Amino acid sequence: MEVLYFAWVRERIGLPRERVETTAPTVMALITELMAREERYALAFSDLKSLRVALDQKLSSFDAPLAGVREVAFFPPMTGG
Amino acid sequence: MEVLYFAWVRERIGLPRERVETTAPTVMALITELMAREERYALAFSDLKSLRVALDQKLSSFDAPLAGVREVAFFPPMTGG
Amino acid sequence: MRLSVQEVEFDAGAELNAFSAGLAGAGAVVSFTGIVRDSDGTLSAMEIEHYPGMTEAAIAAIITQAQTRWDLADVLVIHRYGKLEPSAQIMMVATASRHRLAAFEAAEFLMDYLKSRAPFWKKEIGRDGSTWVDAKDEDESALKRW
Amino acid sequence: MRLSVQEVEFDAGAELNAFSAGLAGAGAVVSFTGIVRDSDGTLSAMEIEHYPGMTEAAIAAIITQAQTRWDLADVLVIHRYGKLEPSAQIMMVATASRHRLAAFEAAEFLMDYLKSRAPFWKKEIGRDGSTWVDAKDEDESALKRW
Repeated sequence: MEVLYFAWVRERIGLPRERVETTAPTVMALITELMAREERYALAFSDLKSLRVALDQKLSSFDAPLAGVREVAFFPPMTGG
Repeated sequence: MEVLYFAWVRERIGLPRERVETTAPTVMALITELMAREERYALAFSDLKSLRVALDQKLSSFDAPLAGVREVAFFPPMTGG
Repeated sequence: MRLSVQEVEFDAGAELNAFSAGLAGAGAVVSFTGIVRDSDGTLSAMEIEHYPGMTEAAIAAIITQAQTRWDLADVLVIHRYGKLEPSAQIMMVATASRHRLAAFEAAEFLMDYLKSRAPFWKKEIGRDGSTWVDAKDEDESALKRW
Repeated sequence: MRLSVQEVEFDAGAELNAFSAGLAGAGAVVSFTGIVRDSDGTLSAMEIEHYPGMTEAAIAAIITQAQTRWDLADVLVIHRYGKLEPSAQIMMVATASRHRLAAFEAAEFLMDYLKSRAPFWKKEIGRDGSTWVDAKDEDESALKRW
């Protein structure tokens, strides 16, 4: 599964994207796995209220299942326009 | 006093403007004088709900006094924009 | 502020660019362009009559009201009169402000007031004669929201 | 419909004219241009990050929503990414409809959704470092009116 990071999430983790091998059933389970890896991940995901997730480029929620998903993206609330 | 007519008021009366000598104290009194003149005036002023008046180029009301006014204009509700 | 009541066509894009070029501190520019619409394919022209002198004063007063109400970096109003073909541009307003809400609201306010409080009268010239456009109740009631 | 997510500058006036030239039956065109605002004179640039692929899909979905809700003759959305100088244009929307209310509402709807639902992130690069622009509560609550 491709995991993408944008804006300050990308900066805190230090990567724009990476390939993650996981059997996490939900977004929340994936976050928990990532947070356990290293301090920089723990920091990036420490405040979930200021995070959004997209599954295969569609906005989704933390309890969404990951079955069949190829691309997960984490980012702060959007500030376009 | 200069009296101006616009849009269908102008068309019904057949003039864009005319000089009127009057001692009418209010717009309403002026309208009554004009209506008494000729059929075309009576027709133009027959439905006051669909008429507006400006005194010296400011929107006003039919009961407004005419003292000191140099220019009176009659026209239908505006349709700009 | 730029206010023009004119017979000749204007270039909305060039006006928008000139308006935007002169701004300082604005984050939002809203423009509105009104176009002669041929609803049912029978319109040959739109004739716009106006009240020279009062027109400019009325529009200037409407602009002043908008400037009092919203923090505007600049305002533009162009309104034509005379004979206009279908698809011709009738008028344009532009507003600039720090934030989008003020720019949108001020542009809508200007449009609502220009519609019912600036001395213009539209006549539709069709193949089978011509008719003065009636003021709509909804245009009068649109003023109540401000 | 025209949708462009691009790094290069655009000419808002030329875009407005091209948009208006292609319309049939529209009486009202509304445009919005967003500009990099240097609030306190310390901004050296605005960096806009985006999510290629998702950005285009998200904007297209927002446009479809607007077209479902209002009777629109046409819609234009241009949004830039990359490094923008103060006073540069960030983005533009335009809407065309028979009546002014629909054109205004649709443009405001597009702006409200682009602000909070299209994957762009703004970073202000100042003389003393850089900061990601925080999403505002008011931007999220602006969506509730639709």
